[in-house]
Amino acid sequence: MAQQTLPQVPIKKGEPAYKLWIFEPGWKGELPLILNPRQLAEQKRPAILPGHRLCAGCAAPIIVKLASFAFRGPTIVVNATGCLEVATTIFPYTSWAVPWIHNAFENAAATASGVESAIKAMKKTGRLPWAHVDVVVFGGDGGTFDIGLQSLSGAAERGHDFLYILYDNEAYMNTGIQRSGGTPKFAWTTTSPVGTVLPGKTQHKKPIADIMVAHRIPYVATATPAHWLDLMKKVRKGIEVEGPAFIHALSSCDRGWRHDTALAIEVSRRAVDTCYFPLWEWTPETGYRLTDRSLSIARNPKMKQPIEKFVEVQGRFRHLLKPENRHLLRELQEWVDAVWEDLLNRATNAPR
Amino acid sequence: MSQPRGWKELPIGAVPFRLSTDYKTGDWRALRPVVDMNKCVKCMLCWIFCPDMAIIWDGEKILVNYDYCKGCGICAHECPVKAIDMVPEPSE
Amino acid sequence: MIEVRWHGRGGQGAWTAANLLAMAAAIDGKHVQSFPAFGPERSGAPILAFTRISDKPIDLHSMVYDPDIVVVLDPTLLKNVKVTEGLKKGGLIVVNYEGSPDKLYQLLGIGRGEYRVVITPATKLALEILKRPITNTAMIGALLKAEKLVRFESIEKALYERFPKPIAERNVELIKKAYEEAREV
Amino acid sequence: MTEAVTPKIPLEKQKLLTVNGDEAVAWAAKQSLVDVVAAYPITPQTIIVEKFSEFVANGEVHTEFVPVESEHSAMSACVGAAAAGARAFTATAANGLALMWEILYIAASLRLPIVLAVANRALSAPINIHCDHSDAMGMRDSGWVQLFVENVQEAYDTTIQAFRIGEDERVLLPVAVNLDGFFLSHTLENIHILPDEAVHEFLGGYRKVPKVKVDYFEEEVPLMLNPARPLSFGPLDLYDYYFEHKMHQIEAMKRVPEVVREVNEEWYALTGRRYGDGVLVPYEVEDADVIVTVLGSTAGTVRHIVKKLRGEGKKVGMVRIRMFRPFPHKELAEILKGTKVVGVMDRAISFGSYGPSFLEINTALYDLKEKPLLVNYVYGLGGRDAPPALIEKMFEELLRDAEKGFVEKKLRFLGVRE
Repeated sequence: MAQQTLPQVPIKKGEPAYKLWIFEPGWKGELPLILNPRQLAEQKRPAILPGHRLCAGCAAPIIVKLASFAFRGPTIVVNATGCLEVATTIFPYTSWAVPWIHNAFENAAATASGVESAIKAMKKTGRLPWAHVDVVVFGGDGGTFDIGLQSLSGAAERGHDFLYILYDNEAYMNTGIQRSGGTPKFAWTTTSPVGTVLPGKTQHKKPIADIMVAHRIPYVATATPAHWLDLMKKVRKGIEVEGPAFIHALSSCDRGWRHDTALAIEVSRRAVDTCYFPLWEWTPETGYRLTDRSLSIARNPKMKQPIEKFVEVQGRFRHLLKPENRHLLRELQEWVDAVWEDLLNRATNAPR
Repeated sequence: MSQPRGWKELPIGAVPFRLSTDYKTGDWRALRPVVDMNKCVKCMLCWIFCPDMAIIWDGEKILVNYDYCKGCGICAHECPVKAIDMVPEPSE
Repeated sequence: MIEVRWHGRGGQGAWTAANLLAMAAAIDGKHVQSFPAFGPERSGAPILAFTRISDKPIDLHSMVYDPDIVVVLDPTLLKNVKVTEGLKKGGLIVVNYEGSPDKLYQLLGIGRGEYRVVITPATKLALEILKRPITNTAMIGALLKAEKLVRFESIEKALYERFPKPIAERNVELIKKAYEEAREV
Repeated sequence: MTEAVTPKIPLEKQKLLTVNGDEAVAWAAKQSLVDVVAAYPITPQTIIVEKFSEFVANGEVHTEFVPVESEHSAMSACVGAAAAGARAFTATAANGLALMWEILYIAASLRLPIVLAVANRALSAPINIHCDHSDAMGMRDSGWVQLFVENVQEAYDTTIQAFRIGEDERVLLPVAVNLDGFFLSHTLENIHILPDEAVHEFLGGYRKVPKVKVDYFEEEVPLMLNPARPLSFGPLDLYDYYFEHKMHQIEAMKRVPEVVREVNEEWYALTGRRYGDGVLVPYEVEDADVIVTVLGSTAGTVRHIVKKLRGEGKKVGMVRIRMFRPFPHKELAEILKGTKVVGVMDRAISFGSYGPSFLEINTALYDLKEKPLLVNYVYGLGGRDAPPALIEKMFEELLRDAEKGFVEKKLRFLGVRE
């Protein structure tokens, strides 16, 4: 087996810097979930390879990388059409170190249903040379909130065993920053421009994770790449549960959100600190449970930052900072507060 | 890079035949991260957050694989001890 | 080739009767076709079904326009449906009917001697045996009395293939009874 | 054509079933060791999935049945399943097929030998549940092999053959088996089916995936989603490679007829049944002045009339086009050359043009030195029946055209009220 195309990067300890994920037939066991950063760097290699052509500073590959650190063994990745798909497989190159399929825009969950069913059928007939093969889907907000919602809902209802990771960059970034069901209110996009009459998008973001909770699938969570340990733990849980799991991961886009390329992690942190994007998980047994930073904020409300902190670093919200638009910012704050309060009421681990 | 292959030499099903590690994105970079190992506390956050898998931990120190680093600056921004500087690419 | 047209109302089992006859003929080694006049049928609406039986492979894939036999599952249809339409000269009409033959000829709008007419009190027999007014299998009994299209054992076999045993048993009984009571008028 | 042989499985060893076309297809899928069936109900296809669901409910198959929420997802799931190395099957009709359209192209381009049964039905609007071929003609450019069957027996036979054809390494394309809605889907006929093991043997057991060579593995690797040898399916392909990939499909299509013929002959040796050479089914064409071409179940009615007219000494014949994609231009021209008039029956129309098979046959005949006259009969839209009398009228018209030696109206509508 030769992988001549993998560069030999000098590594003294552990594994080479880049490798294909090879699970020979008969491979047994379970890859450990490593949470110590040093050990992680020495032992784990991402399922996404360098040389991909996503923009500098894009959060999507960080989410994929972190998620793949939590894979437990043989895994097939399904990708909806979108930035991630387009930029990681520009023929003749692929950035995927694991088996990967892109079918179309609106059907990632249906495609995953087929992959998962094939795995089951082959297992049943003794043709699957592994104890389990996991199926993980990556879809953007367009492919999840909008055009792909039907196929996602159908697959969730049918109970296929896969983890769907939504990387939500809050607009159709692949086609050039058009508004989606995931775009927040007042955000500028090319189809919700800030004009003399309209202040950007005029509708709020669709509560996609709550919609998935309403399906009462085994596991739903939110995550950001900034809260990387939280994200990895959630991915592992999502893979481990039997049946569909859904993770809504906020994925900043420096071009669409109009911020410096260095701020992908910073802006994700601010999204959580302002409670614009609270971190939680839900299972039918435990209900909503706040996690990581959001749990800390619930316990110590003083930590909660005003929405300006999230808005001020992003050009898409620039107009909200103008004095004449203070009322819009206030409206956004009220919306964030209301959603957060609602979540606090539902969260079983929030202080009463 | 050689001539693109003719159709008879391509695998069927349109599966890519090369890994993207053959495609060097390092020339997209305007600023390059430079790691000061004297300041580095080896927390690995740069390795964890690098979107281009361009940070390498060789067991002792942090290296940057400039073949792929696009110079986004996330590593420098996230470094808790400011051990990474973004410096202009030398123009040769 | 023999072509049979079945007249019934949605829910009375005309298509099932057409199928059972075809199944039995197939068991006898014949070539068969059976199909409904395709429409979004609803219970109660008048419907048609067809059976073709032949010693040779059947090429035709169109509906039946000039049948050799028509079978009428429900006498109330006679008022509104011209069941003799296209029926070949000297063809056979099998009707679920217990009134006077003269009245029947009048309802059919035909003269004596134009066609063979066979009747059986299918509704009465179905109510007796099945406790429901499902007349399709009874009409198969009457049809067999008039024309030996298939062997009785084959119909029996088809019934057992198609239905659970208790239902098949009662229908076999019904077919026998309807066969006995059928008469040419 | 080969000499008549005693089939490996003689008729008495084949089980007699009296089933409709949909059930016949379900039986074929059941015996074909299908791993994944993903389907959505639509008349007149529904009986296929209902029947198959019974097989699943009774544990008679190992198949994973995926009751998807739309036809789009049905084809999407089949793509996922086939890419994962499974044998996948689905069925649909009309609007459902139209909804699948986007993914049909993807299935073909990724070279996934999915089998799709289409119970042909008219497209809306107005909504109509009955037979015509406008649904199938909508997918003719999608890269699928398209076979049209004449009767219920052939629906069974062809569904099994479709897996063999699609999975053949020379082909590796998805295959659509078209059966006329209601005229076949809902019509009970006597058929003979093979023992399960004979079908398994004919198909070579479970699906086997082909191998491909990529630079990053030294050896050839299975073309599937394989954790042991990862490949990526469905990349972004720009102007530098897309055209080359289309050449793969173009070349694969060229190899289809030989495979269809081989499978047809092999099936004949096994069962005693074959359909012409598998591609075209001619009847009484040798010295015919008038030949009619036709797809699907109407062929039976046409043959019935050809027999009758031949009995009256009229020189008429017919060719049933069993394989519409790839279209057998040369072979058809070979049959049609020397005849006076060709009547092309189309149960579909390309609005603003002619019927789809007329366009093909026009192309096929262009290179002949002496071209027959050509008439297009569009008939049977929305399930309008084509009774023997109507077919006979068509032949009479064509015989008159043959006598006159010219054609006044090239596009004619058969059975429509003026």
